[in-house]
Amino acid sequence: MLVGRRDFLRLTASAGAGTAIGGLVGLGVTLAPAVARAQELRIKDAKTTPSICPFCSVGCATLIHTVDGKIVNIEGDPRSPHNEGTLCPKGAAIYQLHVNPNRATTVLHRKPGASDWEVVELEWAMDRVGELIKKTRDETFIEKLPNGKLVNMTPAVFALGGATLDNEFNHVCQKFWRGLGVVAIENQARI
Amino acid sequence: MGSNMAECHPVAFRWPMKAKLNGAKLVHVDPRFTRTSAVADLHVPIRAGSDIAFLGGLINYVINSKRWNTDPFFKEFAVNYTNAATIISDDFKDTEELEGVFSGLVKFSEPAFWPYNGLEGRYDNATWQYKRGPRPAPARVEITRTTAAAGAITKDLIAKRAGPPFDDLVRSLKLGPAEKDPTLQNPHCVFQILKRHFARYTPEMVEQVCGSPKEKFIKVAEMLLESSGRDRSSAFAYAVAWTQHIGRPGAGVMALRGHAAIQGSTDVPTLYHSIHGYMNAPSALRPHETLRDYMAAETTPTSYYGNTPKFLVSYLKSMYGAAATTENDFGYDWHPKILGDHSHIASFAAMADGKVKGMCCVGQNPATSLNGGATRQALRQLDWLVVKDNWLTETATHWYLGPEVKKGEVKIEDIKTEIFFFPSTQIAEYDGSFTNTQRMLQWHSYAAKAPGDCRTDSWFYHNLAKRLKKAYAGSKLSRDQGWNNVSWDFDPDAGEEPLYPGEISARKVLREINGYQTADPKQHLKGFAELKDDGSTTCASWIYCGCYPAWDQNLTARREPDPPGVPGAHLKWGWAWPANRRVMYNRASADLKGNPWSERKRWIWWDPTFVNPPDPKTGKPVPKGKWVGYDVPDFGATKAPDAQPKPDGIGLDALSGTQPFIMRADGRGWLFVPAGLVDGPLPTHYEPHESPIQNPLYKQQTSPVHKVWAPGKPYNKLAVVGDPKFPYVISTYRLTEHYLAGAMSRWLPWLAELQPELFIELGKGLAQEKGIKNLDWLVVSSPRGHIRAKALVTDRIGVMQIAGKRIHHVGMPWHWGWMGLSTGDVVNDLTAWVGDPNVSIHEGKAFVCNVEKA
Amino acid sequence: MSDTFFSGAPHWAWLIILYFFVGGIAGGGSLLAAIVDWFGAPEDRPVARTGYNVAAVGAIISGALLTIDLGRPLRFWHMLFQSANFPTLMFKGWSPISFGAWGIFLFGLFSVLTALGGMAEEGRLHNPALRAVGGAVRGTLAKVVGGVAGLLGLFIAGYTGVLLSVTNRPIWADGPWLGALFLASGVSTGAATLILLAPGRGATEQSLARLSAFDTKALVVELLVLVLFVASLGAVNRVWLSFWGLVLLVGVGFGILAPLRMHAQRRSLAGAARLVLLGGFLLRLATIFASEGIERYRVAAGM
Amino acid sequence: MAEAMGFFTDTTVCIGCKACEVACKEWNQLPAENGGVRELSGDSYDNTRKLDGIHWRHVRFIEQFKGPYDGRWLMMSDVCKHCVQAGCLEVCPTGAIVRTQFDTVVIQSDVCNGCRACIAACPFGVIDINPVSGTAQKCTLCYDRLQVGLEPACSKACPTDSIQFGAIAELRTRAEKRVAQLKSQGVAAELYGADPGGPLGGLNSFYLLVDKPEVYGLPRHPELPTTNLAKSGGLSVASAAVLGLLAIVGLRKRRMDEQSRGGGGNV
Repeated sequence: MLVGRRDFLRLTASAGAGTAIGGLVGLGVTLAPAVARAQELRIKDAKTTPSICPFCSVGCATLIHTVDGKIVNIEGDPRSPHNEGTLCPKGAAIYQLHVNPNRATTVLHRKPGASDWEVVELEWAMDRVGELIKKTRDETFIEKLPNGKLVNMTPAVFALGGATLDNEFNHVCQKFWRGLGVVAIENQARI
Repeated sequence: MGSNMAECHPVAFRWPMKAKLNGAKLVHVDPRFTRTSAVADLHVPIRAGSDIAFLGGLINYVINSKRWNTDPFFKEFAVNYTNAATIISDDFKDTEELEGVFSGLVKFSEPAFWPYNGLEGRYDNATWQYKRGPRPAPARVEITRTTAAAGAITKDLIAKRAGPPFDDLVRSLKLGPAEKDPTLQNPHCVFQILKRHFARYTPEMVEQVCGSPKEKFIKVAEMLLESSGRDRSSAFAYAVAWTQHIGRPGAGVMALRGHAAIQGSTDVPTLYHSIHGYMNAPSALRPHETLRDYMAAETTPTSYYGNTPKFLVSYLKSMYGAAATTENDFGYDWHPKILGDHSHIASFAAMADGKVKGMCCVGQNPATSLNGGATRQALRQLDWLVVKDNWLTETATHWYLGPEVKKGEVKIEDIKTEIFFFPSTQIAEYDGSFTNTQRMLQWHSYAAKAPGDCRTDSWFYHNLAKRLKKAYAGSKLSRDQGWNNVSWDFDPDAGEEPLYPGEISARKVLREINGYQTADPKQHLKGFAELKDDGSTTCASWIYCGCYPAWDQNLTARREPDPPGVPGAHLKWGWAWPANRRVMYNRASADLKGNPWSERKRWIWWDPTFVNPPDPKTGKPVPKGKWVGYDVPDFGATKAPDAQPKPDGIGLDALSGTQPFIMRADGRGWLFVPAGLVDGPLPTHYEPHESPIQNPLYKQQTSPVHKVWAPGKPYNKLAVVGDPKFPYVISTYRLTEHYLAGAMSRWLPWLAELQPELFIELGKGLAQEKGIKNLDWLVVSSPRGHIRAKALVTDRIGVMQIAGKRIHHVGMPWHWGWMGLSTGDVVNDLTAWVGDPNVSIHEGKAFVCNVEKA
Repeated sequence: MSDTFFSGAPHWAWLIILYFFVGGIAGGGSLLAAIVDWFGAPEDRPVARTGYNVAAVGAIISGALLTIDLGRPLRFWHMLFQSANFPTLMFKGWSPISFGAWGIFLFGLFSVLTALGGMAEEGRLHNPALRAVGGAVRGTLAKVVGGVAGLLGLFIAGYTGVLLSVTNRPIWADGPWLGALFLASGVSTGAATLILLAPGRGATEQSLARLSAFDTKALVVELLVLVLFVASLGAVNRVWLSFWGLVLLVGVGFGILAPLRMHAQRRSLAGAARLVLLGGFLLRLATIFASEGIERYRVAAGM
Repeated sequence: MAEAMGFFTDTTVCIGCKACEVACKEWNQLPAENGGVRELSGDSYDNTRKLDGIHWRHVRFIEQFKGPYDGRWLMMSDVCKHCVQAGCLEVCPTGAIVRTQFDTVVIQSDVCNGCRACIAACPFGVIDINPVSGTAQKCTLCYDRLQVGLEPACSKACPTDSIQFGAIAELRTRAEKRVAQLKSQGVAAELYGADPGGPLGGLNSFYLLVDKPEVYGLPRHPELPTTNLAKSGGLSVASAAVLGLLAIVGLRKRRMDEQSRGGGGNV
């Protein structure tokens, strides 16, 4: 019945005026259903990796499709009891977090007072940051307060960030700083 | 309420919308008519900063309603599962008696060694305590002075360096039984105090304070009453800091938190005030001198927190490994103590004074955060700054693109900070787990390689740790011993390939968080019940214990939903702390006898016929009966509803079978909070620091203990009450299309085009008064600064009648900065360094401003 | 409000306007050339030859304009053949753009043949291949080919308006007169073009006078149809309250009324013809852009 | 042919989150306009404004207020209607636009040559040129996903199930139930495009609206463009006849006396 309704003759008849001009025919052309030549499914041979949306705290599950190690698609995981495959606009845009020409990919360094960045080696920058942490810690460490309380800490280093990152990062981060005696460790939870 | 769930958590809002299709009523109380209001059954406008008045009004309305006073359900729940019947100390004075403050208010003097607490006053909560009978005689404590007053026994145990085990120390902390009046008639019982406290929160007063029309307020109260009862429930979605469910399915207060791992970063605390599993960070301001001092001060003997010594010792073992021994109190002295408030704002206030010299900022963008001008001024004082992020953020570029530099107020060469930028990996480029707002840990797996020098953020600290271990190796200085003894073993084991050169094994980190038998790290702990206080267990986070119950069993990676049609706690999807429970305090979903309050709302219940296997440890038979249902019971699994507390019991043994709130000292929900909150035992309406009106409820204008950091500093100026220069109330907020400070959304073309520019929403009335047309450029100012934004003129926000004054309300989304595809001024340049004393959360959602055409 | 206001603009702009204008001239020129060829006097032969040349050049320009205007010009042939099924023809008798493509193609073919015939007759073809083709088109065959070109010209002049009508766009689809209007305008501008160009090919004063007299009639028809067109738009006419309404007025004033007055006063034929061309152009300009400029979200916003 | 598939969009549960817009772009790899660098439109929260070649989904925001906080905010996710009688498909001169086995209407980008006739033919303003491909584009109802049994990207992403995908017959039943529920609550809800006897033979993407279609930017009586063909063509032929006759009369071979008067008669 559906096919019949969409039959071309019926179509033009319901369109009314169409048939009024003689010869309104198509050479080899009909409006009947056909299988279109569509582009190949992008994720046909993709590997699927389970992941989680990195934006808000709902914890929507996602599926990442990769072909030859390149991300081709990210969409909601329909199995998830939280999101059942749905996503919000940010979640739907996770792909562009990864595949994006604006991404920063090099290490930058600005000398004190300089007016420009310099691109530097990753290992050099790590060494330098390590030196600076040690210098500041050694210069500001407090073993005991004037009132004699043992505190073994330095208030002079501030570590910020963690709420957008993994539990594992948070553990490593707080263990690192607390191990060194740094207590000013904060993340987005308070702001 | 106060939350814009549809916009900020659209996917979570899927469920309220489904409930709505099933007949649930949705009420939205908000200063703006938002996308949440658009689908709500009722929107009630409210002035930003007046929520407590509204909620207080609801409490007053409900407890004086006929229904509440006649339906026994309410009384049964309140008398038994909350502290409504508990009697409070005779010395307690309420705000009713002291014109808006509670008894115990004392002046606070900033200590010279860390004057960044932002406080002028603080409460001594001694008068807020329960009235108690005599302290029980400690049965098994072998000490001589059995007649000692409360506290002395503990001191003695501390002096004797008693334990481990620390059970005696914990037992010695037990207080006498709290007095109760189940009839709720005693004038000193919580219920009567509550009733008096909220009596002045009438619908008329709500209208005065909140600007919410009285009829709409009453409608909300009636709707709330209608959907209360044995088979009904109500939920408050509220953007507060702590997740808490009230034990019944579909009920409770729901925190809607902002970030993917914000719960995780609170549990695994990259927060100054706590160490793993919500233990307070050892502090110079508290009696935390020694391990036992800390235990005495922080252990609640009659709740699950009676196990605090086990949590703490297992945590210290995770910090210092083999070096943590009984002899050195498990390295407690090495652990740093906080000096006071080192929270976000306090740290920037200290930084502005030159007290903080170096900063590592990983995945956060403070340059657009609270009081942006002051924050950037503070950043410019740093000796060194590391920014690690996926994008060049405002924090990374403030020194050459910040508004002060652009305007020429600050010269680049005068900024002496050495600055680093490290690029980061994105979610699909590494392994790890997030803990969502429901406390559920979910694993995400590596799928693709990150480009260039992008490394994980864990990689960053892991490789710094290796460098600093090397740098301090061999140091004999006492202050370096803590660091030298920190255990650091996160390199992948043989057979596991690192994702990047030098990358950690995220699984190994989670294993340390979960915990294991110290003697054999391959023997994982299956749950926190296995924790010991003698160092034989190593576990960073007692609340996460059980997420990795065996070497090869990462339960956070599970993705097995319940089949369709099952009420479904989906216990095999991910893993929720504690112990994979999905609804906390779920004992409260059943009545005193252990039966569900109603069949419709059943969740767990007592099955008296259940045949238990014998105790696996002792081999003794266990009596019949077990808590069963859809969830993991948050209660002793075989503890019968009629079980009585053991006289000398500690921990759960000190609670009966009808005390569901097992983390509270009395096992009950607290309507009156004797300890834990520093600004009063009952919610009380105070005006925001910057307010257009005098507090209509009390003589006390603002909370007497609220925080103002950097008071009097030129970069944190504050408006006076009713300041004519700043006549409008402003709230800042988020949009669905962007993410927080914008680093993760303003660079994404698909999101940038959806909300391309900053705007200010203002009412048609105000626009008319000021001759403002839609899309006009406006200047918005506060005492801290002024910014430009385009006008979005709408009736979705507007004028309110507050305490007899006509007050315009405006609103601005705060996602913008100068970087990215979608740019705009920094809205937080308007906000102040003012906050609450409990958790130091800012007041950036309710302050005052002026609006002029540009 | 007309339902047409919810549709989207196809961005038919300058190239298409030029095409409609040039196509109209070519079609009109071709028609007049064929009529002169068939019914006219022998001394009108230069007019006919001019007309065929105008038609041929116009057809080529038209085809070029249409092709350049395509989003993917190299796929112009997809309108004639089924790309996936070459060489099966692609033809939809109910779609003006489909049969129009065929029309333009055939019109180009026939008008170029006729023009070559005329040029061969004048001895102006030097390329041997072209001379051979042109030489073949003579006598009765030339007349037949020219006649077909004339009929196709009539089609080309008019179908563009029908094409606009067979859409869901404001103005275009709001009344049925656009085909007739463009046809009249095509014929009038075609005549005007011949008046301007034919003298160069040796046309006589009398030929031009007759052309001019016919142009007057065409203009009158055009004006009449324009009035009917505007009347048929009804409430949609409010869209003329814009710059393009002014353009239309200018077009009518200078392109129809002024030439009519000049004809009545027997003033410069060439001057009137130039104004007719201007008018024809402005008519298309105003019709296309007045519709193209309507942004649909303004409608939803009630603006 | 397989069963007719399509969308039912219940605008009363739309929260205007625009997940559908982004999910569509992600799956179909459509660019943002001007790389995402744009200006605020000032039209409520709608900054993409319309459906076009790179916006195959569009969420419309309609503010209806009588005064501060007094009114409603309607939202609707719009998309190609996949008309049962599709104007675009009718006029397409290249055969690029086809009806698929799912009764959806798809533009084959490798056939389209960018003539843009379909843009003007669509009564809903759905189609436009994608500047990247140079061809006309619109929603394909994720034809590639449908062929392997996957749900279209937009309806899959929709957090509140405002966009529902399924067999048209089943969707209609569901939609009628929802209308009945809303009507019982006193909401003036109506379906748009669900009637197979209605305009264009029904729409395979139909909507539940609570106001007049125009309010949502939808034509009340959408028509096929070819409705105008006969009349417009007929009048053209008639005027061609008139002008042809006038030309034959005016330009025919005449008697010498007429010629000598020079210029012929002005009629």
